[in-house]
Amino acid sequence: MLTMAQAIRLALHYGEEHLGVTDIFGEDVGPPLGGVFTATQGLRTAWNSPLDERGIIAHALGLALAGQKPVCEIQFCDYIFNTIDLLKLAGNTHWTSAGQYNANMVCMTVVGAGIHGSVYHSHSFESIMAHIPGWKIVLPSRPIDAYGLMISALKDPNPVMFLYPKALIRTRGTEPLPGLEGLSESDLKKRIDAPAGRTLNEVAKLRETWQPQWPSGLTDYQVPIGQARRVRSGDDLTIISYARHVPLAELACRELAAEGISVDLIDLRSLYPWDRELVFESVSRTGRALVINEDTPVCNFGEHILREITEHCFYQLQAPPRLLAGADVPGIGLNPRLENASVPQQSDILNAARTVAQTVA
Amino acid sequence: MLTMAQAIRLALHYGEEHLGVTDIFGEDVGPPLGGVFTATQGLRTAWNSPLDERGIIAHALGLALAGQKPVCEIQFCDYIFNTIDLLKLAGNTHWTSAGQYNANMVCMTVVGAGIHGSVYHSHSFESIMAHIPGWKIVLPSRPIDAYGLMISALKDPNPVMFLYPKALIRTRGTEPLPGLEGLSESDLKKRIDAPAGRTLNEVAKLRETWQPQWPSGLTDYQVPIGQARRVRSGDDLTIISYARHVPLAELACRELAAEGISVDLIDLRSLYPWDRELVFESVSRTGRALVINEDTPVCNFGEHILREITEHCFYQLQAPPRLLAGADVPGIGLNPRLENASVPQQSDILNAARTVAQTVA
Amino acid sequence: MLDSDTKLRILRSMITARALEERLIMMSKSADGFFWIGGPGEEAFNTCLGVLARPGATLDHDFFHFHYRNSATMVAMGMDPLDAIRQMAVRVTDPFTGGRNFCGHYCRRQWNVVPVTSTIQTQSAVATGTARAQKRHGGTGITITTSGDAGTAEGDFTIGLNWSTQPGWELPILYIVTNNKYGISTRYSEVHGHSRVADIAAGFGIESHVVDGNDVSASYEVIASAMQVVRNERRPVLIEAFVSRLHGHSSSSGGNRVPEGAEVDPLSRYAEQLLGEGLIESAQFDSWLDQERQRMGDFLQQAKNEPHPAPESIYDHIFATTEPSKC
Amino acid sequence: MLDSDTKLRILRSMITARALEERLIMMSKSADGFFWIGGPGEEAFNTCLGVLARPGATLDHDFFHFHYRNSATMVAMGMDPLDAIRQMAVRVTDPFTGGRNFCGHYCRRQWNVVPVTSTIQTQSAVATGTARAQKRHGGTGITITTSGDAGTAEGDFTIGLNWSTQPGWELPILYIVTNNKYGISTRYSEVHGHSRVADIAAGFGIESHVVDGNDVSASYEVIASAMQVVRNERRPVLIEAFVSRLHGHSSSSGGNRVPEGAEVDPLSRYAEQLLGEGLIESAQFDSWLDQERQRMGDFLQQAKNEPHPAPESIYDHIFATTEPSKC
Ligand SMILES: Cc1ncc(C[n+]2csc(CCOP(=O)(O)OP(=O)(O)O)c2C)c(N)n1
Ligand SMILES: Cc1ncc(C[n+]2csc(CCOP(=O)(O)OP(=O)(O)O)c2C)c(N)n1
Ligand SMILES: [Mg+2]
Ligand SMILES: [Mg+2]
Repeated sequence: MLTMAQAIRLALHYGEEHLGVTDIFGEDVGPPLGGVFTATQGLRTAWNSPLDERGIIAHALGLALAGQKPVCEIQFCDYIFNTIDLLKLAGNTHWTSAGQYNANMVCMTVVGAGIHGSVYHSHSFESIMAHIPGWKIVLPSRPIDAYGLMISALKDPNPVMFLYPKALIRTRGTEPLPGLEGLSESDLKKRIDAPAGRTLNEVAKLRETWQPQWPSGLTDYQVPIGQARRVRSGDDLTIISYARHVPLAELACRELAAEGISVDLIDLRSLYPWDRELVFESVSRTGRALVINEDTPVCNFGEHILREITEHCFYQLQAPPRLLAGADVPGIGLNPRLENASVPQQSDILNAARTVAQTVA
Repeated sequence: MLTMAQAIRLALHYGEEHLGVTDIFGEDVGPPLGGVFTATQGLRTAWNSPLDERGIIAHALGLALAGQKPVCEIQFCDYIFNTIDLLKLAGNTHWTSAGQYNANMVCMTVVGAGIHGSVYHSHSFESIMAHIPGWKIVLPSRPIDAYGLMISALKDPNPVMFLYPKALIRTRGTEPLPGLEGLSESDLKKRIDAPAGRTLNEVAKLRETWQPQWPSGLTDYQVPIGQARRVRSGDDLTIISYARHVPLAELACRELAAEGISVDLIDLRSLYPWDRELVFESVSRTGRALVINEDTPVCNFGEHILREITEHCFYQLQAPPRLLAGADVPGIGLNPRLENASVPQQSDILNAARTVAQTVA
Repeated sequence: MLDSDTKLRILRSMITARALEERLIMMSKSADGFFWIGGPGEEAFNTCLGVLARPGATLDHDFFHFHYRNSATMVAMGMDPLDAIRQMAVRVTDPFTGGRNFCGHYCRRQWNVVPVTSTIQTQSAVATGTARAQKRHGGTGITITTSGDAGTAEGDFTIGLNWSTQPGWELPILYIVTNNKYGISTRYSEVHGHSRVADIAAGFGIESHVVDGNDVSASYEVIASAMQVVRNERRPVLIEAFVSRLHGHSSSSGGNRVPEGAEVDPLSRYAEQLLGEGLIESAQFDSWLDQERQRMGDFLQQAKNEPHPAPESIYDHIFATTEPSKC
Repeated sequence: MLDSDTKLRILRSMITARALEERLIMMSKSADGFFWIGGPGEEAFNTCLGVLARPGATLDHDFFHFHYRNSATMVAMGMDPLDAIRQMAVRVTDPFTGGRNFCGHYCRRQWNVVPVTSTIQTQSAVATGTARAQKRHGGTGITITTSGDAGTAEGDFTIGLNWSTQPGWELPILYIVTNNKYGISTRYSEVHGHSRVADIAAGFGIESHVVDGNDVSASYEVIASAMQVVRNERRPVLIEAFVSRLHGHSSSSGGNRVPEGAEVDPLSRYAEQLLGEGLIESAQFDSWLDQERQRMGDFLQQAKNEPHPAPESIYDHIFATTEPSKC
């Protein structure tokens, strides 16, 4: 099965060939590297930008205003925070122009901890991003969703923020990509992973002549923006999560099941808009809700979900709904003891789930 | 009684003379203008910066690292969004340096709608700001609180974001400033308001020789950061608000009282840290909570308060707690019909309060 | 050298622009509008820019990333001043923003006028995107961006310069800085160590010109020749134009009239020149100006009869539902 | 001209710095550390910088806003390499960040070394603040800031230049750009239209110098003379130093070794020079290097025996409770 990096690459390739993508750019996005996480290797329209996030977002907006379809990358979401004003501009372009222009662009960036990234390669961005009107926001936890959400993002005429969890980029999915069911892992790798080398010069040399062998059969398989996925069904507790904490929560659910707690686990996948119907239906049924993410807790996106849940499912709630989020600290420390204490771990999920599931008034 | 602009000016003057303030700077902050909202007129250490918000925040941080005590201004919070990365740096300086450095700085900026400010002079900033760890955040609704919070901010060794509501800058308070009880409005104006002129040249000329006559008797009156104010006491409903919506809510409370709904109205004044004790005490008693502000609703600071309320007062809640916030739109339209539909009005407050107060399970 | 027809056309366009600004200012003082910001004092330069520009809706046309003082350019490009008055009157008929944004915040897709944004100087960086599309497309369409002097202190100014000089991707951008020597109340000379903004462009290897923006002939010539370079050589050029700020920064800055005579009025100056050349007569000029003032008054009456946007329309145009038509 | 003592001091400091980097790289490949980034290839220039700098805790001392490749500067200023190894080993004894941040992210208040931030180039703008304090204070203390070449594309680079040239407030800043011709995988020449970063400084009226940063004598001289100008004339100067990047960008970038001989090794080059001058003998050099390598290995053993930070310590130092002591 393919990795998330491969899935994104394939979707972008499909976008270049079939959906009018004109530019895929950002720091080290073009050859020879093809992105620090390899997501843009071998793409026809990929190019390297100057080291300048403000320039990247502004340039993408300008391209969109000129009717192009750009995909820009911010190398780490940790470095997107100098562009919030520009993201706001992109988000208000359609509205402020009373419908004349749309900022038809996709911005992609990796989020979250889990790779010993220390203070500046562990940030989350979804909470601040969700506060910026005019954008749609997606955040897959599986390769197949990454593909389907990217296709949807490219088809959407609005600015879409494509976040993806850096800790899961190399994890292989368990679902085959529609159209590529016959292709083996190693075949795919041989076809679309750029050749490695021991030195940058060697890498550059090897890749100068390298051409990816894009598999045929790619489809416009979409995950509609706004549609969550029920990962597991259960009756005692609803866990709402996304990104890196979906697989973690899934593991926890197995353990909880053994303890007799049956969890309805929802992977949101889209954060704006998000799947209110599925969440409300579930919480109304279980009466108990736990939201899990790793962003810092004040004005956390989970608080938005919880506010909506409390408003809509108040009379069904049997225990205080809870947020399990990152610690309220200015950074993720590099030492693993610090990182583990700062973002929810398996044991934190189990404890929080037990608390919410077992509270009796 | 004095205005908020005067209160801030007096507090900054006190800071220059007694609290070691070394620099008060920003766009048009120095002479001749003394700030587009007059808050920095006549101050000894005030100077004009280049038109460059990133430079302003970075410079303030640098001054703080060198042991100075800077107060910088961003002319409108609408223009602070290109500096979020720098605000994050200021907020993590103490932590990342393991306690070696502190970013001993104050940043002030006006927030909110209410002056026909259109798309770019009506933004709120508290929700994104509250998501940035390492800062304290204050937001007064009255001149006296503005004074007391500014003194507290200047005494605090940490970065403090001093937000103030642009719609209330010229409103006179009803409480005299400690130490200035004897001074009449017109005397104060004569002493500390810079002379006006018909042209910029005239203004500049007049002010070249002008010196404020700072009143003696100023004290270090403080409003402790983190301490809310109970504006009215009541038993049926808790309204938690701040800034421009405090006086609006106060008016609404009178009307509600006439209808037989008695409201506990809390002006938070500090958003980080905020007064959890007072809020929880009140909501535990009333069983009903309404948070009012004008920021957009997704990842709104009110959702943070509501999440905490729901967690801590769950079993006392008698109705779904509610958020009355700005509309989820990319901007505030200039036409008053648009602005009024976008930020909570008096009638919205009444409706929301009635709903929360009268809901029965 | 400008021919007589063009001279007259420029003069009349300047008159219209001035009369429009006067009306907008009056509206900001009456109950007919709110905040005013605009370009009285920049008519000479900005009119020439509009006369020489090529508005339209394709990559072969020019793209405009304007400062908020470009009314004269819009007028010269053919804008009906009624539309600007509608915007000032915040009517739903404001074709630029539907009553949502301040005056001077133009946006017209048919002319490639992208939204004027209040965020100072972001346009310098955004402009590189439309220019890249034009560079790739070929042809002679260019991107034009204007800004004030103070705003060049923002990093976005040099970001634009840098992105438009990428090797192999030198971009067809005409950068214009209208230097009125002030940012609100702060003098250029107080916060800029370099006496010419143009010097900064030179550091990036960008050709630059300085011009007296109150001089129609000089402005016309420098714009025309710069445009020729940008159009044909597909590389950036910067013009720094020194202009007046006849009504101060805006309606809300302390003391907004400048003292009589303290700054050159480009309109009177040009009128006097054409009088001297015998191209117009004094009475003619006065009557043109009167007519335009009258017309703006009539437009206001018309705009006032047009509907306000509906409260619930705040939810319109948050998200587009279809792809935009291609350039 | 450097005297023999200084030459030997520089060489030995370079050896220490190299041995330290080698050890840090090894740690990034073993279980003893995580991500590595640092400065092998920059020892010649960075050591001279450290030798000439004046670390200390007052405004009369220099302030340092470092790039993440300044280990050699820290070593030359007297840093015990053990401290860098503690940081790489993420021990609580890491005196810079307490096991919180990456290697190379120094911070030492006693030396005015402000926190190295991962956010590329923000230091250029922040540096203006410490420099303003020094300008006001008087004396000869200066602010020194270093960065890479690619990072100069950020607006913050010119923001720094602009703020350090305000009329009457020209700031005592020594800007240093170590140009290794790459930002991670992207060649300087691919994304910069100006062949010298120094050209940009010139646009702001800032004196600038270009130097071969692999040449000790040239680097020493240009730093010494630039410092003299900055210290005494209280105005900014920029040095662009061309340096090598001997171990690629970092431990995590694809292909991080450069091919043998593709880039100048400043350490071997300097050793050969001093051999040629008869100042050292080959065996002496080898034994110094061996000793230092051995010492770094011992340091690692020591660091490994030191405690990890406690999980609950993440809540320490979020807010300061007392005012910092004044500079
Ligand atoms: C990013 C940003 N910061 C601050 C402001 C507030 N502001 C509006 S106009 C202005 C001065 C602009 O001066 P300049 O660039 O010289 O243009 P001018 O108005 O003189 O034409 C300022 C500070 C803004 N609109 N945007
Ligand atoms: C603002 C920001 N954007 C992106 C990055 C990711 N990043 C780390 S180092 C680097 C390249 C820096 O190149 P250069 O400035 O030349 O310094 P060098 O590493 O070559 O010394 C990038 C893109 C970052 N750390 N900060
Ligand atoms: Mg100006
Ligand atoms: Mg480099």
